[in-house]
Parts: sequence; structure tokens; C-alpha cells
Amino acid sequence: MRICWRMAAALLIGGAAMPAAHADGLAAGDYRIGFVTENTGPIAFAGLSYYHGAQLAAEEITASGRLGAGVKLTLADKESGSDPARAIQDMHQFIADRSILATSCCILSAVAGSLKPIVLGAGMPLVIFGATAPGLPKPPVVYSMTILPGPKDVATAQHAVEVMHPKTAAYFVSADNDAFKARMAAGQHAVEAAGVKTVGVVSVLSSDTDFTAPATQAIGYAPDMILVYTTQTPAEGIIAALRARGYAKTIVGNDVLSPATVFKKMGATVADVPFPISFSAALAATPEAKAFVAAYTKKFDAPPDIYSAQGYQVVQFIAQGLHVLSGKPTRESLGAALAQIKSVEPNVYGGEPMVDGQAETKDTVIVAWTKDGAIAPWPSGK
Amino acid sequence: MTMRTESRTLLELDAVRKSFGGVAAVASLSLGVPAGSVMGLMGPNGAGKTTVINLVTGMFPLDAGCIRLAGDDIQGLPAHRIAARGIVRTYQNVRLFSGMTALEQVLAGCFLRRGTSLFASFLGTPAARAAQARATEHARHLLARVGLAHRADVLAETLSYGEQRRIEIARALGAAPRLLLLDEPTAGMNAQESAAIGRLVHELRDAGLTVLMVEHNVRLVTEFCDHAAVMSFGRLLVAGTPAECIAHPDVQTAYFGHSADAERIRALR
Amino acid sequence: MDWLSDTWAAYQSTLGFAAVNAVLALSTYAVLSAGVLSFASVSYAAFGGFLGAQVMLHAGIGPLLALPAAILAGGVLSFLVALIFLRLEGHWMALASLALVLITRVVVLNAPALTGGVNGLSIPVELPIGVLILLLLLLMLIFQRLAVSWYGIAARAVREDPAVAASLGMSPRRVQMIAFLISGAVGGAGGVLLAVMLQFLSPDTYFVNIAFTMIASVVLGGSYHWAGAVAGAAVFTALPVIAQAVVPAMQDVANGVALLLIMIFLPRGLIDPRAWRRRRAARRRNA
Amino acid sequence: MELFAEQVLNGCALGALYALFAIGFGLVFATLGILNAAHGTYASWAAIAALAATERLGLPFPLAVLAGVVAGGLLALFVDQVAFQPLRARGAGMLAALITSIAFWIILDSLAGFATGQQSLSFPQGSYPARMYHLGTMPLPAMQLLTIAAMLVATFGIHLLVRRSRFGAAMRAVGWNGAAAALGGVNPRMVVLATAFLAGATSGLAGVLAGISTQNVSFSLGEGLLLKGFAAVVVGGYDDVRGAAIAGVALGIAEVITAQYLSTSLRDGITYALLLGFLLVRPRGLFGRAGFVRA
Repeated sequence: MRICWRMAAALLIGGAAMPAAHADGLAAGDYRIGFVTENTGPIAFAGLSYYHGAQLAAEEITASGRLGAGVKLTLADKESGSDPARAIQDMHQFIADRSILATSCCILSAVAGSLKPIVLGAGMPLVIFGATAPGLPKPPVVYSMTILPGPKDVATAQHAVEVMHPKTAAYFVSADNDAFKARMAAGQHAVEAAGVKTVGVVSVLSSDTDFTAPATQAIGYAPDMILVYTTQTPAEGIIAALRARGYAKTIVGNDVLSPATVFKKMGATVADVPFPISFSAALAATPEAKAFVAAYTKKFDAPPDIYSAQGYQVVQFIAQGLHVLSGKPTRESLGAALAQIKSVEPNVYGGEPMVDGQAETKDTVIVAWTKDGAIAPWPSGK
Repeated sequence: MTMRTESRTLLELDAVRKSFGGVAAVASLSLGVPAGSVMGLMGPNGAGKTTVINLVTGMFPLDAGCIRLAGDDIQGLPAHRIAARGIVRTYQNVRLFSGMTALEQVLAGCFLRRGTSLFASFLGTPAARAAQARATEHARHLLARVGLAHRADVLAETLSYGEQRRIEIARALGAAPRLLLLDEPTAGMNAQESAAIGRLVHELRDAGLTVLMVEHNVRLVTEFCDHAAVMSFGRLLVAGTPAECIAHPDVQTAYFGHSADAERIRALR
Repeated sequence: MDWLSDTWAAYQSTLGFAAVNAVLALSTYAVLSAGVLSFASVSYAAFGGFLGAQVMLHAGIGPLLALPAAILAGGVLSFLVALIFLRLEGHWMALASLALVLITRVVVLNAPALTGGVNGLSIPVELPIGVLILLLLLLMLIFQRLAVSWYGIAARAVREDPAVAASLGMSPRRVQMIAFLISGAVGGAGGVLLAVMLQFLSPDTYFVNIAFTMIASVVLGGSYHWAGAVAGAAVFTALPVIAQAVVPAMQDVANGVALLLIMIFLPRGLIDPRAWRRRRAARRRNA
Repeated sequence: MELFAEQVLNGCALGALYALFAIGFGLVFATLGILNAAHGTYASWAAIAALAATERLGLPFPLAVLAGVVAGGLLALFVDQVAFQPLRARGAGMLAALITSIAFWIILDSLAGFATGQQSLSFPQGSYPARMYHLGTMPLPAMQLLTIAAMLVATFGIHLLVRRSRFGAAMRAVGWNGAAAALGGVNPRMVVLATAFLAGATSGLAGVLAGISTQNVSFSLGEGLLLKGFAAVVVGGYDDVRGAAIAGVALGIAEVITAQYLSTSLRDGITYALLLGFLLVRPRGLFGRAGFVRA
């Protein structure tokens, strides 16, 4: 309760201070963001992308002088290896470091769940970049730049049904991942509402590596369409196994198929599998998105993926909050300023409204890999 | 050497048999150890002497037969219960606990007569503390008895072989046994040390303890023991006084090969 | 002064995790000190942790009151485990206990009513680090009492040579059963303390990683004295933090190399009473 | 019925990987007395080496597999000499070796992450046999047949080596009692080295084949094999190659069939419960004999 009052007070002060902010601007100096990285461990492939995106944003903002003359934005990174205990220690070190104004973390919901009470207690702004558990954002302290995939899955499933007219459908789901279970439930609901019969659901586990047997099982149901709601490595394995065993009908994927590394690994096997996308280097349309793709590709020698985009937006969001403040901002004033943001600017999505601390994107673009490794709207030719 | 008259038998083996993988280590052995005496168990290597000790102390189950202590059947009891009944042993190859001082070894031997419950000892109640102090005192006394009072706080494994053997005997005495089984107690000792062990064994006997010792050395058996028994290939060849045993022709054969050879050996002496 | 309070704020959670790891390591030490290598402490911790968490969430009581429930839960589970495991021989017991760790995660995943299943369980409860340290000190006192008591003597004997211990009237089975019960109670307590430190439990919280943390702490610190478990947990918890500060790019590698070097040069661990005694004996001989 | 047959074949192929891994893991445990937590990383690194041989050197499939297998063996040799030999020389027990193996697990996993750029890689299409044979309408993928064949050859080969050859006798003697083996004229050092290499190579083979057929070459490859291979060793017994092989295959089939006909979330639960149950009913493995009880 005490914390809530403190927050409210901070909000008031922050609000009151805001008009003056534009006049004076930030004091020159180094503004640091504590970034809990996941660059090693089971999901490091995504962790690196988030981190690279954030790095790029910090450098760009510093170089642009957008926050004022002599204002440097830097990332202080500490590795967690996706281990909650290490992440907690990292976060406490960030909180103890008075030069750190805001923090960012988490792909896994378990890590986010452990860090959330700590930052709430300390009043340290935290912007989550990847965890999808419902109810994580809590302004004015906890925000999420994770683009929630649920509504996009539904749109994709509906679109696929409209295009392919299947009579029956089977599903793959990560049984030990509640986010994916919920996503599958939503997709299945939409598909069934369109009159498509469910003939089977095949569960896999996130740590599984062999998908021949699950693919055999799914093909055994003889479905017209197979929808895959799993994390990245299983999704790759499932699609490869289905195709290897001769399944030639429609497979519907999800956003985990979007990184360029997926095509690099799977090649033509993954071609023509539709998935929704919030951001794609290949489809970048706005100037912000194009600039981001160009700068990222130059710096890291690879195009950005959906994770890099979210990492990039984390730092843009924090900078946006800093921008309205003046003098020497505090964590409380930054948190309050972040709470005022209605839409993240600039963004790489062509629009990114903030609703109750949660970032959203407007459109659902449904795409698929082509045989030669480009991302193109699906179905092709329409 | 005075021959004592025994009123009763403390340990009694009745048709005991034990095989390992089809080889009979002990084949139908019957033997009685009179109370308050020292018996020497002799026999060539592989005769099954140590197996007898292992069977009596419950380390292996019997295949057949019966073992009685003071008339009570003890076969099938777990080793620690047999120890609680009063049978304690030493080992042919010294088996002290690694990392313990001499005093701690003997204190561990006093476990059975600790005089307090494990829980009271953990809590450190005044009674438990007093009991532990008594046990420590007793352990020191036992160390002194085997002539190692000055070694109490030394890591046992750093001591000489002979000293380690004596610690093992002190440890066994800690359990206040009725029957002490000594497996080649003088192995690796010089004559002086051996004699000291012999004196100790006699003192213990005179204090009422019964001792069964496995011993190779014919001379030591005649010197130390009131009774003797000779085994060969898992069987009892003969039992009686040490002199009777050694004189027995089968023993001569078992120990020295053919009796003719034995004659020659005796002639050479 | 600021520097001091900032350092404290930065590393208090490291200290907290070191204390919790010490409790968990003591749970593993409890059985190891009676000659049993068992990873089952993870299961006691899971049972105690989840049960304690539920008690805190539903009864609305603090961690200190949930602790007895967790201790009891761990103790009961360890009793059942001991009934089964004490029939197995040494190597197989170690393997079986590892299998039990693997099963624990499956059970956690499939018992959502107790564990929250795949979602995990948020536990918005705090325990001051000072209280945690006090609890650890109390536990250390208990282990010291155990070590000097008749149980401690018997446990050492059973560990070094169960057959000889039995021939001196100690029941190895009984001693090891007590060891299991202590391990279970301490493991349950460690589980709930870990839950409070993390404030969030997931199916991966009590899994192979923590099993290796426990055993590595005990062996690193020295498995022949309870202080080894505490020292080992401190070092094992601090190593990644130091590695992160010193060589951030290769911190995991540095961490592994440090562990490797310590074990190669001190295979009996940092705290080794036998080595001290040997050195003392050598000095006396030279003097 | 055909679905069942297909799934049994899938299970056999999956189980063959567990079996191959388990053989190596069990050899080390039986002969050297080490519970080696780093064993899974041999499989990961063998797969990485085979992939590098394919992509960087352009080696054909058989040579790439060989490169992976040799890499696994050499890595095992290196780990043995650095992590275990110093402890052996000091007479330290299996506990210290468990910890040094954990240290190497951490190190090698981390380095494997760097080597693959934290990505899950796969062998390029066309670099391995991908043909699909057919028995009637039932598909028989070439890699599955190859995996099963490799497992059979390795099992019989190593079984004969351990049970029939002079070297095998020496291995068993070292496993029984290192000191006694030295007295009997066996050079324990050579036996240790050869065993470590053989174990690493077998698990390396499992890693390469798994990396190809699951399209997943990453540091996480070994961990999955480690847990399942460990289970196979427990059921099959660590001192008999055949037991580990049979148990590995059985485990694979049980997993696949449970997932197909019961539930995936129960799959691992059932596997591990079987494992624990087996330990209690037959605590020495399929072919194990009553152990030697030290009095």
C-alpha cells in the first residue's frame, strides 16, 4: 500500500514537472539502462537479437543528440543465462547502482515473475522485451514491449482457412508452454468457428528434439491443414519432419518462423508456410523501419528479426520518456513519464500504441518464406 | 600355561556351512569356544578361518547350520545386533576409520556403551554430556591399556602398522564384548610387540573375556592359547589343547605337506 | 557511507542466495556425511517449496510460519524415499536419486493445483536477508551439535566403513535413515527459502541445475565437515558474480575453469579436517 | 496397424540414439567409475565438428561422420586427462570427478554456444542420405535405417571387444580393481585412455546422427541425450553393453508409443517412473549379476 502511495505521489510530481521539461532539457551526462541479457543459455538465439536491437537504439539516440547536447544513453548489461536467481542478483546490482535510471529484461515469464516484485518494491522502471505472461505490465514501473502474438494467430488461422478451404485440421502445441497453449486454443476456436473439424492435437515439449514420431502421429490423422503453435526449434523440426514424411498440404506456422536464421537453417522446407509478422526486415515500409534495417544490417552483418525490433523499441521507449524530462531525472520521474506515453515514437512497426503499459501493433501481415529465402505476402500472387 | 576348567561353552558352531560361488569356504563345521578361555584357530591359507569370523559376526548369512552364543541362536541377526549381544572383532587387514584420531576410533568403539540416547546426545542434556565424558574417559583408558595413551590425538592412519593393530583392539574392547574375535592380531609385528599382545590377551581372559583368535604362527598359539582348533579346506581337522593339535598327523600334513616332509622339518629344528 | 549501503544493496541478494544454497547444500551433506550420495534433496526442496508457498498464499502467513510445514513435508518425503532407496547399493542409489530429480519436474508439471503447473507460482512474500542469515546460523549450530554427538560419530563410522561400523554395534540402515530424515527436513526448509528468495517458482526451479549446485557446493567446500557445505555454497554462488565482473565475455567458461582448478588442486574440498590433522601430525614429527 | 508399425520404427530410431549415447556413458561409469556430467557435451561437439567438416571442408557424408566421431573421442580423451587424471593420480574418489565433470560441462556447453552463435544449426540438405524407402506403403527413411544399423554394429562390436578380446579383459580388470589390473601386467593408463576415447567416440556418433536426423546442431543437443542416455544406463545396467542398447531402444519405443496413444505431458513421467520402478525391481540392470559385497 505504501508503495502505491509513493507511486501516486511520484506520478503527480512527474506530471507537474513535465511542462518545464521541454524548456530546460536533460542535463548533459551518461544515462544508463540496466539490461539483463540472455545471451547464453537455452534461448540465447533470441536473447542476442533483443540485445543487439537495444544496443543499436542506444547508439543511435546518443549519436543523434535527440535527448540534448552531451546526453549519452548507454546500456549496462549483465548476463542471466535465463536463470531467475542470476537475474535477481543482476537486478539488485542495477538497483544499487545510482547511475542506472531504468532496466530491461526477460524472455522467460519465470524470470519476469521473479523480477517484477523487486522492481515494484524499488520503484525501478522495468521494460520487458520478450516475456508474454498475461498481467506483467504495471505502470508506472513495469512496461512490456513484447508484441503479443495471440490476435495475430487468430487472424492468420482465419485467413488460411479462407484461402485453402480445408475440411479438417490438426494442431501441434508446446504442452509445457502456457502462452502457446492459449494461442492454440484461440486459433483452434477460430478455425472451428469457420466450420473446420479438428481431427487431432499433437503435443510436444519445448525441450524435445525428435519430431519424426509426432509428425507421423499428425499425418495419421489425415488432416487437410496442420497448424503449429510451438516455440522456434520444435516448429522448425515439426515442419521439416512433416515435409520429409511427405505431407504436402497446408501447414500454418507462427511468428517464431520469421527470423532469417530459420530460412538459413531449413531452406525451401519452410517455404509457403504462412505466419503472421509484426516486423520483417524484408517488408519494412516506413522510413523508420528502413533506417533501422539498414543500420542494423550494417552493424551486425545480418538483418534484424522480430526480437531485434522489440529490443530496439525498448530503448526508444525509455528515450521517449527521458525526452520530456529535464535536469536530473529520477527513476520515479522517468516511470511517471513513461506512463504518459500513448504511442511509442519512433517505432519500426508503422504505429505502436501503448495500452496499460503494454505495447501493441495494429496490423497483422500474413507472410511466408519463398523458395529463395525472401519473405513475401501469403498466399503469393494475391 | 595353566589349563582352566570350563563349565560352559560360550560360542557354539553347529554344522555350519558357507559356499561362495560353488566353492565351500566352510563345510559343515562344528566347534565350541569355552567361556573365559583363549582359543586359537589355526589352518593354512584359504582354510576358511576368516570366513568363520565373518559368519559369527553376521557379515555373511549362513548356508546351513546354527551359531549359538551362550545358548541363544544368533544366526540371521544383522551384524550390529550380534555386536550388541557381545561379539566384537578385529580385522586381518587393519580397518580403521579414515580421518579419525586414535581416540575417536576407540570412542566410536564405545558406541554400544554410550549410556545415552542419540537424541539426548544431540541436545547435549547434562546427563548426555556426563555420559559422553565418561565414554571419552573410558576410551582414553583403553588406549592406555594398549600402550597408546600418548597417541590419543594423532590421526590413526599416520601411525605404524603395529600401533594401528593395537588401536583396533582397543576399539573392539570399547564395545565391552563377551567374546572377542581377533583375526591374526600379531601379523606384521615383531616378537616384542607380539608378546605384548599375548600378555594383553591373557589379561583380558583373566578379567572374564573369551577370546577366539585366528593365528598362523604355531609358536604363538602354543604360547597364548588355552585351546586350539585346526581347519583345512573349510573343515575342522582337530580341536584340543594346542599341543594336541600340533602333534596331530593331519595337522602336520595340512601345514607342512606330507608327514614325511614334516618329519624332516622337525628333524631340522 | 553511500558506498557501503550501495554495495550492501547490490550484493545482498547474492548473500541471500549463498545462504539458501548453503541450506540446500547442507541437505545434501546430511546424507553424504552418512555415506550416501543422493540428489533427492531437490525433491524435498520442491515439495517443501511448493507446499510452503501454497501455505503462505492461502493462509496468508509469513515464511517463518510456513517453514515448519515445509520441514515436515520434506521430512515425510525423505522417509518414503529412504524406505525405497536404502535397499539399493551405493552407485545405484546415486543413479536412482537422479532419476527422482527428473521425475520431480514431471510431477511438478502435472500437479498444477499445488505448483501452478507450467505457469509457475508467484509468491509475493519477502524475508529480510538478516533473518535468513540467522536461520542459517541456527542450522549451522544444529549441524555442529550433530557432528559432536553420538549420531555424528556413528555417521562418520558408517560413511568410512559400514561393515566395520555394524560390527561395532551401529546399524548403518538406522544411521542412514536418520541422515535421510535430516536431509529431508533441511531440504524442505531450503526449498521454501529458495521460493521466498525467487518470489516465483517454475517447473524448472527445482531441477538438475540445483542438484548440481548442491553437490558441487558440498564437494567444493569439502564433504567431510558441515562447514564445507556452507563455504562451498558461498564460493559457488560468488563465482558467477565474480566471473561476470572480471571477464564478462567468457563468464561461464571462467566459472567452469575456476571450479575445475579448485577441485584438481583441492580434491577433498576447501575445508578438509583430515588434511589439517595430517599437517599437524607432520609438524609435530618435525618439531 | 501401419501407423503402429511406423511409430515403432520411429521409436527404434530414436531409441538407437539413446542406446549409442548410453553405451559410451556406461563404459566410463563401469570402467573408470565416473559419473560424467560432461558426457553430453561430447555429443554436441561431435555434431558441431561433423557439421564443420561438411560445411567448411566439404567432406562427403561418411568422412564427416568419421570426423565427428573422432572429435568426440579426442574431446573425451582431453577431458579425461585434464579433469580426471589428476584426481586419479591423487586417489581422490568419484565425487571430486563428478564436480570436475560438471566444470567441463559448463565450459564446453558455453563454448559450444559460442561456436554455433547460440543458434540451432542443421546439416545442409543433400549432405546426408535423405532418401525415403518404402515397405508397401510404409515409409522407411534412410537416416532411420542408418541410425539403427549404426547402433547394432556399435553394440555388437563393443560387446565383442569387451567380452572377447584381451583389451576387453583388461578393461574389465581395471573396472574391477585398478591396482590388481596393474599387477596382472595390464597397463591401466592405456586402458583408461582407450576407454575414454571409445566412450567419447560412441557418444559422438550418437551426437552426429542425432544432429542430422533432428536437424538440431546446438549445445542443447547433448543435454537431451544425457538425460535419456542416463535413463537407458540405469535400466540396462552400466556394466553390459547389450543391456544399455536394449534399454535405450525400449525407452525410445516407450516414449513414442506413450506420446501416440496416451499423452505427451505424461511421456517423460511414464519413462522415468518405469526407470525408477525398474531400479527397485532389478537394481542391477538387465544383464547385471549380483554385485560383489565387500565384507
